[in-house]
Amino acid sequence: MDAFEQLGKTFFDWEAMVAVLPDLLTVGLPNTLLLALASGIIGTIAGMILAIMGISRNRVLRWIARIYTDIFRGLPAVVIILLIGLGLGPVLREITGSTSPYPLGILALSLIASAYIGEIFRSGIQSVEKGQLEASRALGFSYGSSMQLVVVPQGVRRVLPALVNQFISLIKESSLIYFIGLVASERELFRVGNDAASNTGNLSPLIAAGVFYLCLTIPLTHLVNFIDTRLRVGRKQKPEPDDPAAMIPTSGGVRA
Amino acid sequence: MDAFEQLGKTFFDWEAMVAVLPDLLTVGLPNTLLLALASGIIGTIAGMILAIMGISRNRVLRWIARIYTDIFRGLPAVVIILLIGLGLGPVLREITGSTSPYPLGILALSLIASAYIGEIFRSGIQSVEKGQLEASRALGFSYGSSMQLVVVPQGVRRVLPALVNQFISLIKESSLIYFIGLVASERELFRVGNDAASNTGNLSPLIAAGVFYLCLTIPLTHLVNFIDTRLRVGRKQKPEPDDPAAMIPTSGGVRA
Amino acid sequence: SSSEPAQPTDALAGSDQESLDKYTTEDTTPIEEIDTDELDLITDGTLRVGTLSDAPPNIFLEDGVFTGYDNELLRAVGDKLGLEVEFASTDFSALLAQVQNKQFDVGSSSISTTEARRENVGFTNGYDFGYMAVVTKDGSSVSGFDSLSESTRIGVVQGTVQDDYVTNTLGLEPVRFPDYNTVFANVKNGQVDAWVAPSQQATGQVKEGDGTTIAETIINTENFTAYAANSDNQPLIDALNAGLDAVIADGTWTELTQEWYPDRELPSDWKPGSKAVDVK
Amino acid sequence: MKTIESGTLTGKGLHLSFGTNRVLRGIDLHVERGTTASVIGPSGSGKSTLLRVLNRLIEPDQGDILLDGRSVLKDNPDELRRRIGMVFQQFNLFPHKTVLDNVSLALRKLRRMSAEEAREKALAQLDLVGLRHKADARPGNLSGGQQQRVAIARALAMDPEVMFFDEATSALDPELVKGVLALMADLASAGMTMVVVTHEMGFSRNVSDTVTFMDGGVVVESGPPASIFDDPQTPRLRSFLSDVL
Amino acid sequence: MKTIESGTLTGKGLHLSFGTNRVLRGIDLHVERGTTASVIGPSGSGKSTLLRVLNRLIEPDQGDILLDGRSVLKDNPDELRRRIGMVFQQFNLFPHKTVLDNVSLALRKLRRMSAEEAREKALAQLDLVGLRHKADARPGNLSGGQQQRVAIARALAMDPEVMFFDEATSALDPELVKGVLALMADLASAGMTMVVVTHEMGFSRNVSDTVTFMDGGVVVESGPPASIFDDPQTPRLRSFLSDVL
Ligand SMILES: Nc1ncnc2c1ncn2[C@@H]1O[C@H](COP(=O)(O)OP(=O)(O)OP(=O)(O)O)[C@@H](O)[C@H]1O
Ligand SMILES: Nc1ncnc2c1ncn2[C@@H]1O[C@H](COP(=O)(O)OP(=O)(O)OP(=O)(O)O)[C@@H](O)[C@H]1O
Ligand SMILES: [Mg+2]
Ligand SMILES: [Mg+2]
Repeated sequence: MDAFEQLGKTFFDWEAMVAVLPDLLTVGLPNTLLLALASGIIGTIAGMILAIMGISRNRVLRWIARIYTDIFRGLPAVVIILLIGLGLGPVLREITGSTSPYPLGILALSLIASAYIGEIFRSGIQSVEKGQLEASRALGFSYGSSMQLVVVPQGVRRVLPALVNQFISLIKESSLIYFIGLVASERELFRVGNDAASNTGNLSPLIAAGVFYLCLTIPLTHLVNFIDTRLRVGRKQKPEPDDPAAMIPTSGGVRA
Repeated sequence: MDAFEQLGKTFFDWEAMVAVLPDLLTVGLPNTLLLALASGIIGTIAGMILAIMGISRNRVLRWIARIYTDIFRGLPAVVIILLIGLGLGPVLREITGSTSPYPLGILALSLIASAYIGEIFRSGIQSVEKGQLEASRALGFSYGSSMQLVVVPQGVRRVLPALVNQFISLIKESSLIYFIGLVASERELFRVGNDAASNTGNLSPLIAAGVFYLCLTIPLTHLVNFIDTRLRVGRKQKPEPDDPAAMIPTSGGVRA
Repeated sequence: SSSEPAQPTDALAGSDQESLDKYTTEDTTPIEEIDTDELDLITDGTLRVGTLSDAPPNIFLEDGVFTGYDNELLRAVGDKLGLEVEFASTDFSALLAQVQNKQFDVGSSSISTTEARRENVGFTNGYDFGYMAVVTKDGSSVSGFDSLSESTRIGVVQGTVQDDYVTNTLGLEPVRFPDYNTVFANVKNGQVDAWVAPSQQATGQVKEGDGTTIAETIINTENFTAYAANSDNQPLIDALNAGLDAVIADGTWTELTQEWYPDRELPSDWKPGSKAVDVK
Repeated sequence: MKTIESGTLTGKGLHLSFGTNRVLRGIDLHVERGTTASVIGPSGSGKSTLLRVLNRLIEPDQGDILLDGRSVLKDNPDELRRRIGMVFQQFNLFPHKTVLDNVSLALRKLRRMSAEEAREKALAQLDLVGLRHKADARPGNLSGGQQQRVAIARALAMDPEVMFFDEATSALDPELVKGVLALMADLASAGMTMVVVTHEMGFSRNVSDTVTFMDGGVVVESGPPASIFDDPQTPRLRSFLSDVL
Repeated sequence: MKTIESGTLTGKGLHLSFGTNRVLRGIDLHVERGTTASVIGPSGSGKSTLLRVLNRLIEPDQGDILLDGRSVLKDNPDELRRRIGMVFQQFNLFPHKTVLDNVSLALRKLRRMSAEEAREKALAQLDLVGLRHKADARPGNLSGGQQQRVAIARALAMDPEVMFFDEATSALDPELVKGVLALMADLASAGMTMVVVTHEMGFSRNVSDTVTFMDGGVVVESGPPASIFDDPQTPRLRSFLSDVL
């Protein structure tokens, strides 16, 4: 067998791929989605809190947010997952009696995601024109209400593409929770592919898992680009028959 | 030993940390830096080419860039590293006689990084005001010269923070090249810590490796924030005694 | 660890259980005297076992069930003790810490019982020993263990008995891989010259016409393999030792060994379990 | 426009520095109930900062602010700002809310009106600026002139005692300027107390009751339009007028 | 300013659509050598698009463009643009380059001058607009008026035969407008052929030789300033003038 053929068989063995399909579909895919979605949602909420702490006028809150972010973005994900898994595992077991690794895995992924998402939100919020806060305060809204009603909602909209990118990372990072220990039915896409590869000595199942990832990530990437373009170009303006000025292209309009 | 104390010993065993320090310093750190720097540089060059393809007026080039990006951002890094390592390993060996995993690992990391960096550059270049291209073309520069002299240099400057963030990811992702197989002296930070943890059953060496990562990533994160703030606020303007208008704050100045 | 590198040709040098294995117990508590309520298990009546899912034939996952020689033997031990056995897979680098921190009751992963590991976690008596093969490409210059040298690129899976053997016994520096499939793929495409593999793994992987050969198989009884348990949980270690002796005494061990390792002979100078038990 | 009940505003000896930059250096300004004061001066002279200090968007370093003769520096600044409407050069409408929501937001959240009540009042206010039919549009889909009229409606909805305008027409296309200036003149003649920072010398001369010329953070000259425009006393004002007229 | 050698520019029946939006619908424009044509009209009427079509930043769908009587549509458009200088509302200086580099870039790269030669020429050009002392500054550190003067110097450095100005003073603070307009008037009187899109009716009336009023992509009226401003023929022009004057 020549090297090229050998490579083809190692990576593109159809039978091996088809054999792993059922597990990928019924075990890996739902678990990957569950992990990414759950930690995406929790990470977004926590990230929002972090962002608000990060731009707060209270120096202590800003510092806490800063240190949290530095640590959870700076450490390799595996280290965090192990720390959470081993550190909180017994506590969780004591309280709930559950030995499922999912709560801990989701917690660890959420902590990591929140550090990134916090930075995304913070930069989005800081990119909102100062005039918006000023206008809101001039109406008589307090700083807090102004942030909540006017600034934050706009900042969040702007960072949607970055958020979706973060979610794509989560999909791929979710495979790391196997460090906490998974029973067979708890494995996500990568692990299912990896185990099948181990049993057959053929890497094709990994490629099959890779294709599943692509099916999740590529549509999301295009969603990002779509949102991004739409945010950049702006909502299509309707011509205004009663007012010629409404036909100014967005790029020529007044932007602070 | 109670659970808490045990946890302390597992994660914060000073002796185990000190024992792994020499390896981390003399083997892990230089290797991590080598991998991240080499693939950062190659990835930046390739990313620039991708970005230029991505905004090119040639539909075929745009599509190639799009597909490349989708695949290399969408697949888990491990899959790409395995494909490159096993697929190109024999070719490289034939040509150079070398069996070092580094050229292959750096190539794989560069391919992944280039897909992300390409998108970063593309969005940076697209964020440059249309007026800049128009002004350059109005002077008589061709589209290509205008991009090269005027648009791209500005776009690149804007995305410096995103680039540094990407470099931070590379530092952490470089640990994945152990899928290609490493001899002891080729191991990077994470692997050194991980091996020590495997060989002793104590996780403190991993924490020690984590601290090394923090020492690399935290200063970089702060560099990002510094660049970011500076780009946002703009270069400090000198007051111009001969012209009162020069004292307009940046935010009030004319910005397209 | 600092064990003196032996001559490469003398693979069995130093594999003398009398002097090296000071940890094997003289005897065990009779199995009837084990009170499973005293074992301080995570869930009463269930052994939660941390294992790997990707290292056949010792430990792997097949049709959604954790199996392999080590795990099947552990199931038999559990039966003797009247305990359910429940498996979950993890990464080897984390496994021992997870056992010591009671995320798992037992670690089952052909763990080689080195001094360094004993400082952090407890072990049962041995149930297996190193039985390994050198896998090469057809026509390779490597013809067996004695042709391994400084200039050979030897692939091993990181943290396994084979890693320990090549590194500490042969005194050579192996190329470490995360799992068996990557190392085997690297043998096939020539990135490594030889793979020091678990013998059964080698037999399972090497197939007619795939361009690879098993050049030699040998036995190494240094640093036998054992199950890991929390070092402070002596009742659990005692119970596992008792169960192990029981499955050795009633022939289950021999049966399983023959089932999983059909061509392997038990070395004359090594036996599993406590010093008191006779292999049936 | 019906007559509006309105208050007297006084700033006394106002000082403000940004770091070492002394932007306001002792400003006095008195705006009698129902009159319009315009503030003119070169870029960077501190006009915008003065407005922001007067409604306590920025707290003055020194000096006092009186509304109807009573110092307001001890009050809750949010309360003060509800009594002073403000219109900005860049409109600063909330782009994520409809025109109606822009106008009714403060009514609902600060005046605690019911949704229905706030809606009624906001629509009435939009009627006043001729944009009731745009109630459901987004600000981004309006012309600059329309946006600025919405911004005025938004400020008026809170029934302010004083209105501030900070170069309200500077960002508008030339043919849209007149409409907004006309609306401001209407407001003035309806009896609103107004402080208008502007570069529109025509408006300053024709509509305002007093004109204040600022430069370098001080009031250089102040008086009725006729004396300021036709009889400038200082070289600084003369040179400024020669540049902009 | 010394007399400038300059060319005659003609646009004939120019059409341009963006998708279904017919922005130019048959525009004729003739600018005699050494004269200044101003183009006025409401926002969105197609004024900027007309300039961009005339120097082929956008290729017309239909029609012809003549320079000194010769059609230039077959030429290399980059070559054409070197013969036509253009100044924009937003200045569009290159922020990453110094003032000197902004002016000398095209000289070095397109005229292939040596660094020294280009520097000399650029400095001379900056002298002309009174900003030689800012040669090493970054555009971001200049006032709007200074930036616009640099932009004019940049365009002039290429010795264009025609100069286009697209609302060159609209983004400037009021007290900076005069300086730029004066510079443009100087250019005009030195014999430069110019097309000036402007909202400054004073400039249009006093400096330009012909005035073209556009609306909805067509030329509604065109003629000498006196007839356009004092004797508008169409209701559209009358209503426009009443808005902006
Ligand atoms: N938030 C701020 N921080 C620091 N300095 C500021 C701030 N706002 C304004 N300044 C400075 O205060 C001075 C006056 O600015 P201000 O905006 O009040 O001038 P202005 O008269 O309104 O000018 P313009 O006509 O350009 O609007 C300027 O020197 C400006 O740089
Ligand atoms: N690149 C473009 N793509 C699509 N439509 C455009 C583009 N540029 C301009 N338009 C449209 O062409 C029409 C005329 O625009 P143009 O900028 O030429 O007007 P203008 O007279 O210069 O207006 P203003 O005074 O606001 O600068 C507008 O309806 C605008 O929306
Ligand atoms: Mg101002
Ligand atoms: Mg225009």
